[in-house]
Amino acid sequence: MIRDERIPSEELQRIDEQIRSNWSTGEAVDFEDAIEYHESLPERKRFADVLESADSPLLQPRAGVPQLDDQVELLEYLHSEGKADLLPTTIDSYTRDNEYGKAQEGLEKARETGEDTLNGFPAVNHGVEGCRELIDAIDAPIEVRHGTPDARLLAAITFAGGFQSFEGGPISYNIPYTKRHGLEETIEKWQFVDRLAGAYTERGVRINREPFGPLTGTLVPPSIAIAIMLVEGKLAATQGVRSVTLGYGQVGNIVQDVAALNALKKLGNEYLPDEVVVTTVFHEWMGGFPPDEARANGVISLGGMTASIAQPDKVITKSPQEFQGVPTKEANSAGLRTTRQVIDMAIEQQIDIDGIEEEQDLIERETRCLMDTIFDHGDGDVVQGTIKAFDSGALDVPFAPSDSAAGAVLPARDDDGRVRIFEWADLEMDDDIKEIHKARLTQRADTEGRDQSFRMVADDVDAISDGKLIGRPQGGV
Amino acid sequence: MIRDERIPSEELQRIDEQIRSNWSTGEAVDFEDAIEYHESLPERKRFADVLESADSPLLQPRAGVPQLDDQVELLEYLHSEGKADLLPTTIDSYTRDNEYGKAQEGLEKARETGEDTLNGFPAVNHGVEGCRELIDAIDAPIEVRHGTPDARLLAAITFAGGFQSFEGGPISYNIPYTKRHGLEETIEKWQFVDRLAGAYTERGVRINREPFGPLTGTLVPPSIAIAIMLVEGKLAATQGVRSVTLGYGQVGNIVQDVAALNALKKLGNEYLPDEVVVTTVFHEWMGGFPPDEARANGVISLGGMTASIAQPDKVITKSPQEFQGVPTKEANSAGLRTTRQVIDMAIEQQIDIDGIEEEQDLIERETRCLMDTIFDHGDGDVVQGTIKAFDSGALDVPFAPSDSAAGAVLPARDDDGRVRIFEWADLEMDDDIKEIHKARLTQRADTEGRDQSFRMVADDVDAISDGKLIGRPQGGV
Amino acid sequence: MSQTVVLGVIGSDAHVVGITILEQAFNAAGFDVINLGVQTSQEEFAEAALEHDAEAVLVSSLYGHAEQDCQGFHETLEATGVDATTYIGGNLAVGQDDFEETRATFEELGFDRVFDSETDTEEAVAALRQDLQLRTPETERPTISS
Amino acid sequence: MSQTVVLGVIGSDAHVVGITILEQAFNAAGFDVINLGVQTSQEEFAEAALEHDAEAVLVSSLYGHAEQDCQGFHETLEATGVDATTYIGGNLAVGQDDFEETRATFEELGFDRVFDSETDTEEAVAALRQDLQLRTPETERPTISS
Ligand code: B12
Ligand code: B12
Repeated sequence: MIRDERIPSEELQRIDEQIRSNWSTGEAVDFEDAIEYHESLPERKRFADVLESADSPLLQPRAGVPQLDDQVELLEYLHSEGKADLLPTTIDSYTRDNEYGKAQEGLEKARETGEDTLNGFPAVNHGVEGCRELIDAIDAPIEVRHGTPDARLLAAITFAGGFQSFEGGPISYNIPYTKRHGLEETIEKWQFVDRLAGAYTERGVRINREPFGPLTGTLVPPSIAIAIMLVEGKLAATQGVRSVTLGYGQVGNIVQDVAALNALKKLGNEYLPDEVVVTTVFHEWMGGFPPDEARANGVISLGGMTASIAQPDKVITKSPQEFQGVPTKEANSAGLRTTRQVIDMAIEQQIDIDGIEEEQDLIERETRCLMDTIFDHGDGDVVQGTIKAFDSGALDVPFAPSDSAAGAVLPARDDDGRVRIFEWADLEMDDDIKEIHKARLTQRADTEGRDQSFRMVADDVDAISDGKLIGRPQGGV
Repeated sequence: MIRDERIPSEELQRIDEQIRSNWSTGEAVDFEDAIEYHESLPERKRFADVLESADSPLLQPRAGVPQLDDQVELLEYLHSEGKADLLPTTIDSYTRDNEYGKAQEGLEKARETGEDTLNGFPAVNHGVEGCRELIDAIDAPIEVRHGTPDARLLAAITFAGGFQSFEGGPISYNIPYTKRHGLEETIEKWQFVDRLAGAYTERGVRINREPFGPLTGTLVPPSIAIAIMLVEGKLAATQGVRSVTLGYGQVGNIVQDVAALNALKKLGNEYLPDEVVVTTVFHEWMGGFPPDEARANGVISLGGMTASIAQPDKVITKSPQEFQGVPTKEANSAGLRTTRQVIDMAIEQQIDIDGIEEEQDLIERETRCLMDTIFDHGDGDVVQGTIKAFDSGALDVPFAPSDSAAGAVLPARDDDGRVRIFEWADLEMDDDIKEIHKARLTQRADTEGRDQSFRMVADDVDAISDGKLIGRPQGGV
Repeated sequence: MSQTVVLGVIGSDAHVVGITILEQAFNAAGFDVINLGVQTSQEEFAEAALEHDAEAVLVSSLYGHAEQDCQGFHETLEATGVDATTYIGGNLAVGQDDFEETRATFEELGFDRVFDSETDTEEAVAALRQDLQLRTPETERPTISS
Repeated sequence: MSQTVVLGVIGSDAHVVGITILEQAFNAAGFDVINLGVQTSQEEFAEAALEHDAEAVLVSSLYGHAEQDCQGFHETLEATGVDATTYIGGNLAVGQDDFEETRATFEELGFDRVFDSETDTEEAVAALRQDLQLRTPETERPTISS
């Protein structure tokens, strides 16, 4: 039975060898050589150090194209023109599915035709050498961003390739990203990823790990996201990770977002072991964007504004072309610069908004309920607890496509635009908290003169792309 | 000696006839016919009614091109694509200088070449008929926006042409806009404009008047702007105007901007007679913009954010091309939609920021000092008081190009980014208030480890276009 | 008189929110909806359509690989013996493409209608009603427009 | 050894902030600055340059009418007997124009240098120093860069 325990080093080696044989490029991975390579990197390319020592939020976009040269060019552009502090390398979908053969086809087709036949950078196919070329070429830290349930080979190759930060986790890259992978399976696979990061860490190369906070990106109640971040942070810590960046996706209500980021930071430090350096990342709105770049800029700016108040350690920016498709490098840079301007104009201002403590307190209480139920479900073991709590529905994520989550909990905004829970299903929560949510949602229903229903949820899902925060009924009923 | 007294109707007629003879199109103005035309306009084209009955901030861009057809097309575009609630017609610079002959040349050249040889719409040259064609064509209220020290003929023609709102005033369209016009002269000329608006008002056609709040657009301390708004509002009221929209230009510090808009509304209602309906307009940042559309969108969004909290009756939007030159219609619409998205996402949220009351209180006290000195200078007469207070420097505007203002007062931002007064010159102010400013600026100087100097002012002037709010010293000193 | 539609997200795409909304809209409009969820293969679409005797098969794709994922889709349906109206919708191209080109591509692949991601659900419902020659039942109208 | 520059905003343009900053920068750099302010006519520029025996005449324009306002400017200077280095800067075209075209237009009108509105004041100071063949006086450097 899988538990929250550190993988013994022989086991680590056994798995490592096994997974490296999954694709030809696995062979080139050599741990000692990798350590040496990392040690050769200048300070400004060390992800954890750069992130942890920053004194205002660092900005990072999302970006990945199939070919190495193009990826170098793209990241250079985002660095120089977009003034990104931290860079990404987003991995293609075939690699996420461990379909390295298909990724290879795509890559070759890309090389022949010059077209972007993959939606990201197939790092496994580029191999250790390819990754290092990228790391060498770019004068800033780079993170691997993907969405891969089984990211073991990707981790082995990219860590050896010089990347010092790796997004994802067993829940956050399972529940929102895949239908059929069991939680037990993804936890086991991510224990390896974390253990490998821990092995580097032990040797002084602190690989930063970043659980994916936004989950389904769509009206996720803060406490659910935070609980999952705490679980993934704990799992990583167990395997020896010492630099953890907990994530949270903007819901659009400033008070709730600031409160959530505060709670994330506080609970992160509380639930994770002392030897872990906890940082936070704020994702600009991850749900449906307006089909209009001008309005998208407004959404992005509201994110910047929120970041300037909450001051997370990092902000993942969106581009004004989010609605349409993968952004051009110009649009991607524009999203960075718009965010930067808002943050830089607002960050020196003292902006203390009423009600943040109260909302934070609510979020903390909710999160503790969820953490308690997880521990209870697992008799103190967080791995078993997570699996069982998802199984019973005591832990759940709205709009989860995965068979591993009930996906039965439904969120809706209250009259102030804060995300509350409309349908609890089996989610574990103290009754008095449920009453608070109910009262808030009743208030909204009264304002709108309609019943709470799935229609309200659907309206809220569309609201921001339609230009509002709250999905009020349009015209008459 | 000119005083704050209503122009008698015979005098009104005499001036009216005289100024109408200044240019051929003046002849076509017929008051009774004009009243009839206004009465024929549908409710949705009545500026004052639309503005005063709105339940959230209405958006209005700036826009004017020389030819009538082009202006119709431009405004239709801003209405349909930009979703502007209120529309503008910005007048060209020759008309502002009363150079109708040069404007005619420019207009004819525009008609021949198709190029925009004027920087606005020469309404006097288009005459009453031309104006009415515009009013007929556009399904929303339209305001005349200009910057004309002597706007009498422009008012006579545009009022008769169906416009129901007219920007400007004797101080706000003098001090920032011209070097040599005396205040006594512009006050006299604007008394006529207001009196004419009052004549329409008496007949049930409420012409909305909007003093230009941003003044020089550059770090204007709120109390100076508000005092001038109150003076112009009072002068208009004396002449019979009953719909007054007091303006204020964003300084970029949210607390100070919200406080200023609150103070403007409160003092407007207090200082202006009860029979006047007072509304407020917030101008998005009027100083130097970043030379980058993406960053400009951030500046615009911060304005939208502020508007969503302060909830003025109207917002004048900027375009992302502000730095570069007169914006394309697409960019102008983009500025509107970005603003709209931010306001609509934020306006339903309860955002109460600490310190607004305190800042508002300070602004009110400062404004009262200035108003008191104006009344004192004029022995109770606000016209004489204004002239003499500007003369003595007791009233002043930073960066004023006009010979009528000392332009000796210098603003600088404090450590929180609020605009304070660094050089008072002869500006009238209670000592305890001066002490507050001084303490705040000393705090900033300490933070930066440098003395207060003009260099600090210059850095603040450039700060927003350089991407920050406060002009901190760059690198080492 | 109620008609069955099969709905799902094709390929390895996991964007579930769109079909969740679509399911609710088609349900509210009186259709029987078989929602296969995300990451559905061509064969799963074909089998479900056959099993439930579906009038229509609605394919969703958001992640940019729709074209690859739909190669041979109509051949698969045919081979399974399914003859249904087929729609595809969502975000069908990688990057910033022109939608008219995209539409042509997918019509060529055999889809009866192609929808972009600005599609209002009512639009899709109305189109399907028309294609299946159904009239809006009086009683349902308020549910849909409310 | 200090040199005189005449500075002003031409035509009926009232944008004063730029020249206020420029005045301060040229002052700090050791020039004698005669600031004529806004809305200055060609004749006023010429007369001031003559009167103060100016080495340079710096024209600013922001409001988009620079081209019209500067027609015959150099003829006016010449007629008054002024032979100075002339610069123009600011926002020189109406609308969203290409700056290289704008530069050409104003060089043709006779200006020695043309600056866009992104110009850093130090740049203009350095250029004038070069054109007047002055060297940066050691003692002033910290003032300028601080
Ligand atoms: C939320 C979101 C996510 C969430 C999804 C959570 C989940 N499981 O559902 C997360 C964060 C996990 C995610 C992941 C990814 N995403 Co995503 N995501 C979005 C986002 C922001 C919103 C999608 C959404 O929910 N919209 C709201 C719903 C209601 O609208 P909708 O999905 O468009 O559906 C409506 C219409 O399209 C239409 N419709 C849809 N299908 C059909 C079918 C028919 C027949 C009809 C008639 C109509 C119809 O009706 C629906 C209801 O109104 C979009 C961008 C956007 N649109 O703003 C990107 C977007 C779709 N994602 C994108 C990408 C690339 C990815 C990733 C590959 C990238 C990554 N870096 O991880 C992964 C893919 C993972 C996977 N295996 O699928 C790209 C797709 C690019 C392209 N097509 O060119 C987009 C456009 C973002 C971007 N600009 O890059 N994503
Ligand atoms: C503030 C402002 C105003 C204020 C001016 C107050 C005042 N009296 O100074 C007010 C609101 C009154 C105003 C009025 C108008 N404005 Co105005 N204004 C601006 C704004 C926002 C900032 C200008 C500024 O102060 N910048 C800060 C200073 C420090 O920078 P600067 O002026 O660019 O100067 C620097 C450089 O250009 C350079 N430089 C300038 N001159 C020279 C000369 C030399 C020799 C050198 C080397 C360098 C140099 O160095 C300077 C110092 O760093 C600009 C847009 C922008 N830039 O963001 C529009 C802008 C200049 N205005 C514009 C217009 C059209 C007008 C009006 C005609 C419109 C109206 N609707 O009322 C009127 C004109 C009135 C008149 N008679 O002049 C347009 C010009 C369009 C064009 N050129 O195509 C602009 C670009 C706005 C726009 N996008 O439409 N404006």
